[in-house]
Amino acid sequence: MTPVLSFENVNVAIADAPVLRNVSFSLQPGASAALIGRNGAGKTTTVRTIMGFTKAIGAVRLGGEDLGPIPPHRRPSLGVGYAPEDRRLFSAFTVEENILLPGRVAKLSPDETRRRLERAYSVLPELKELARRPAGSVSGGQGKMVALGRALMLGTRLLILDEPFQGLAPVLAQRYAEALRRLRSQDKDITMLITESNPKLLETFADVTLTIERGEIEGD
Amino acid sequence: MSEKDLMTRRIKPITTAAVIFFLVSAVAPLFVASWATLFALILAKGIVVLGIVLLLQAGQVSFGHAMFFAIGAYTSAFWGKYVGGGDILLYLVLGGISSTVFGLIVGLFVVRYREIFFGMLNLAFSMVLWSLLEKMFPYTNGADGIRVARPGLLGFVFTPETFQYVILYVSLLIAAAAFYGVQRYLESPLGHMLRAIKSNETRLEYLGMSARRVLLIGYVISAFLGGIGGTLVAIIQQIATPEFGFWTKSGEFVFIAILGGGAHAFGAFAGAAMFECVRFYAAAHLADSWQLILGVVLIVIILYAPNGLIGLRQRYRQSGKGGR
Amino acid sequence: MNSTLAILAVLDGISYAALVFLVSVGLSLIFGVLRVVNVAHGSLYAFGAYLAATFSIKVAPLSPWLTYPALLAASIVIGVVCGGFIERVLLRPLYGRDDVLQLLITFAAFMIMDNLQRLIWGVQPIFAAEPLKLLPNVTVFGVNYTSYQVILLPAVAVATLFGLRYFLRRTLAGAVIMAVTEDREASTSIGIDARRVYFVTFIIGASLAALGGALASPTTSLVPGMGADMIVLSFAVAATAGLGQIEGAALTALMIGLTRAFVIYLQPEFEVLVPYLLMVLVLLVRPYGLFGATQMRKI
Amino acid sequence: MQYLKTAFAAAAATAIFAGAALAQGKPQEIKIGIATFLSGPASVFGVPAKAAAEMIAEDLNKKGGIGGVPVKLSFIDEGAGGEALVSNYRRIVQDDKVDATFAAISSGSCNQLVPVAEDLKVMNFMWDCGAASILETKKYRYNFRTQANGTPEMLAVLIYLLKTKPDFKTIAVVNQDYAWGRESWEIFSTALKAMKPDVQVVAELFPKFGAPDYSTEVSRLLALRPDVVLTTAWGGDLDTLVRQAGQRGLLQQSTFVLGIGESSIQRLGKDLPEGLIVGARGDHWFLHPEKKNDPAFKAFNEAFKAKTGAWPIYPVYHMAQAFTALQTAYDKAIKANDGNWPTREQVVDATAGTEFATGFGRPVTLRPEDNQGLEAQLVGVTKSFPGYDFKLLDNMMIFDPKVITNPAGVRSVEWLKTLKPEFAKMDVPTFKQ
Repeated sequence: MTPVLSFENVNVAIADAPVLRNVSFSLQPGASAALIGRNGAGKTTTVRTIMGFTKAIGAVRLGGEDLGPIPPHRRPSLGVGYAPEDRRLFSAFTVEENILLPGRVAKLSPDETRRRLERAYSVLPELKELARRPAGSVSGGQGKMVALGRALMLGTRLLILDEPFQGLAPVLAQRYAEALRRLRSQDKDITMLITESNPKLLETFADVTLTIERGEIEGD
Repeated sequence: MSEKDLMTRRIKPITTAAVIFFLVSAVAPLFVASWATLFALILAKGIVVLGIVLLLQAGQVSFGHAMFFAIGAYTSAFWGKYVGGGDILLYLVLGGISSTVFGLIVGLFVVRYREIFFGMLNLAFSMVLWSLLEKMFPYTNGADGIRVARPGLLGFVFTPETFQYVILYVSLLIAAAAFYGVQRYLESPLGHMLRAIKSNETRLEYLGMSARRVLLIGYVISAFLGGIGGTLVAIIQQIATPEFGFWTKSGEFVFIAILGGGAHAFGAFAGAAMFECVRFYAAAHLADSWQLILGVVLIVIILYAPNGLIGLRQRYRQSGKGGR
Repeated sequence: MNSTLAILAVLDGISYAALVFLVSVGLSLIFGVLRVVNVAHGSLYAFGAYLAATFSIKVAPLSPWLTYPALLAASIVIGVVCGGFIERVLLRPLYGRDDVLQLLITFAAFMIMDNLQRLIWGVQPIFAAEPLKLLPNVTVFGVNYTSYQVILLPAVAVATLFGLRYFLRRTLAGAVIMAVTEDREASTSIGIDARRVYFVTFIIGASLAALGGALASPTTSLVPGMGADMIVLSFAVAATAGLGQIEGAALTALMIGLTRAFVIYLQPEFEVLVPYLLMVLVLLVRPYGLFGATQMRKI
Repeated sequence: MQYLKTAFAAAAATAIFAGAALAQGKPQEIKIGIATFLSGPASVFGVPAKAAAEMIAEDLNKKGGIGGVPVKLSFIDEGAGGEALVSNYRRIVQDDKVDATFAAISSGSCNQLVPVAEDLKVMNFMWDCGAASILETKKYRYNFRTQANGTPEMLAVLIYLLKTKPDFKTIAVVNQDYAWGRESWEIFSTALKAMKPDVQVVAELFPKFGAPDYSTEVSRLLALRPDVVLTTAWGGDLDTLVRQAGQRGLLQQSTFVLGIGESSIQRLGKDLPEGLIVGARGDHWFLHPEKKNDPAFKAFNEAFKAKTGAWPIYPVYHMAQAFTALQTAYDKAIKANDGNWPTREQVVDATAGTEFATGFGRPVTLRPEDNQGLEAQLVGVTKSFPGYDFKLLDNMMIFDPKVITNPAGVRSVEWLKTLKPEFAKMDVPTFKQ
């Protein structure tokens, strides 16, 4: 089967310093992958490379298609949802507007948009109460949920969550993990790539673990 | 190869170029009389731009640096108007002191900010100074400025013919000293810390250095250079006008720094020479299009030689070696 | 100063503020999205004014009312042609490079445009007051005002403010611009083409500058060098408000316009000083401007 | 020091060679360097003056030039900014070795260039700048002013006002904020205080040079209702002020005095109402009452109109004065030198005290004591006449420069303070259009 995501000998350097060295791995459809590594090991660079925010040498493929020639802003509409580490919500809009915006930009039909919003709410029911709140006013933990909801709007094939548990209170972390399980139970085919510095946290959830150290990845 | 070796290898030819440049400024005007003033102006402006280049090392761009230029110029002008008499050396000392003091006062405020906010606050200060120079007509003579009578040097009085060479060689001496001084400063630990503000300010703070203090030192030096340059230009031109402190003048200094290449102290002089020559000859031959020509030159440099004139040389060398 | 004079000063302040707002809001919008201080903004203002005058002198003999659409047409032409050119050809190759290069290239554009303006329209002052003369005067406490200046200009400014607000808050294109303003990378990661947004925003900002010039053209002589003063003034307004702050720019323009008018009545010597003194004082206390958000500081 | 000596020797040698060459015989051409505004707001004066210079030089060369030698012009832009102006001035003098310079329009440029000319020992005509102070504070050898200065210009306008509107009680001033605006008001107000001390000054407004908007100033004046409003603004600034004031009825409410408004009359066209008092910085008017039927004057005006599309304005005539002064001085020097070509110094000697006449107005004398030009002043009031789509001047008075110029050696302001109310009652001929 064609992997959803594959890296083939990917090298990334930032300001002449190598950050990713010869990284190769692949994820099958429906995989729940954990990318584990210390701070500065290259986790965020890996996911940013998928989104097209770095200059990479080597091939990154989505469903067999080389992402190289595809400009960053076209990648989400291929079914990639991305929740960055520090939430990065648009504070000028409400929570619901934040979630809807990717769909509006991708010009989804109203029916499709509604379906995807429902899906986000069913995975993250607490967002329904927050819908009308300005995104700038929600707490850090709620913000993580909103960022996940926003990623779900276009993330139908691949969902990338960068350090979702970072800085979450234990209760919220648990709720977040529950949301991920709900998503997994609803959608068997979606592929998830979650970065985390603490290997323990994702032990029970992830079926694939990739360990990254000094820019090199060892699969399992 | 360590970074340091690379640096010295890169710097050496440029230092040679600088020495050649200073020699040419010393000799060429002996053959073409009007070059005396032209080169004096180039050197004086180069001194100001040296200050801009210095701040560029810290990644900061001042869009109000003409204020120190104006302060230097007006110090001489006020002295001539209210005290009378004057000597090149005295003017330089006074201009240096006043711009340093102002640099310290303004610096205390602006070093708290970075990037666009740093530039903006500098601009705001300089525009206040400019409005005051324009509006305080009874004291500053408004837009027409104040004449600066031709001063002597150490008690000697010169004829106009001799004076243009006197001021040329004074400018040359100061320019060479300023160039050497700034080079030394940039190679010193303080200079390295200044660069660290651009690359990694937080790390600097981890090392227990106050980034603000490091920047303040650089800022005051740069203000001092601006004041000295302004004093020289006022003496050369025999006038100080509010235009010296207008935002377009500040823009011009940054323009020259980028034109020359902000990465090296010599860029200041290379840029000033290029700028003044283009303006001088464009104004001579195409009196109504000199701005257009300068603008196009700048665009070409920015788009195709991002490291300025100095960078051009390196680019040529790199392509010559065929490596990347 | 009695209350009559105070009211007169308010009227003068408002009409001045209206023009200043139009120009500075464009500058602010461009900075908000592209993070570029567009020094050529003043030249776009001047070009807008000159082209508007050219157009309205052409159409006035047909019907003087045609001069109004002529003003609008001129601003759009300048915005699209000059603004589009500056963004596409000059700025685009520089994204991701040092900020100062972007600023300097607009400085170069400013020098070129200043020169071109002289070559195209000459040096003699141009005056095209047709639109101003069409509207009647209004009398306040025995003092005549042109309704163009005390009614039309403020009305256009208010309409622009609310139009922009509506556009940015209620339309997809506006939402996209807002998103890029706030976070370029996050916008890209939800599928927004930031470059297109840059292009469109620059054209909108440039058109607003040109509109300011076009609307000013009936009230003033068009002379070489008119752009250089406008750019610092509008920059002072935008920076005092906080770069990227639209409503803030409106309030600051109003504040500067009113202060200036009162200063002319009371202490005319300090007229030029007002905006810059205000700018220094505000920036010393609030470097991100009166309405600027503190999170704009780069991490 | 060695360099210095060499430099000095080189300069001296060049000077000797140049001098020798001149003494030997006629040069190929007389080179004239002209500083004028080609950019910036003051190019409204500079560009027409440049056109005039080219026209005059062409005409002069057609007639054989000066003393049989053709003239060659080079221009430098006053608008290029301080350093560029001075370095280009030095270039044309030191490298191109021009024989004489005409510099400049703005008093600021004159302040910069006059000492340079004196240093470089090149004859310079201040052909248009009007600040009185330059020649009052120092005696120059090489610098001459080939026209009047601000003192007679303002005094003429004031006396015209006192003669035609003797009863006004209040006055306000709106001048551009730079040396000319300030100085002209100082001259005007000092003389006013001396000759009519009961007048109250209700507002002194000095908007920024190049200000795009005078709405607030206009409002304030509408509220203050002064009997007279004086402005010595020019160019785009004056146009804007007059139009904004006209639109809102201020021109109808107060008597406006446009100190140097002659240069804006054609541009303002229908926007300029009747009854405004207009000064001309000299006796300059393309329908000069004493010259309008003179064929040479008419031919010059027609030719200028054909070349530029507008009738000449005062800077054009000022440019003509500089050329005539130069020609007169050369002719005088050649004569004094027994028909041989004179040295530069001989020309400078001959220039002092010269009287010359362009034929476009009354003759001008260069006063030998301070090289100040004595030039008649024309002031009139605007009025519509058929056949012109702009206003013409009517009830023109032409003032004798010897009466209204301060004596040499006395500073303007000191002299103006000594004037008595009777001074304004002097006899001045009045001309209808």
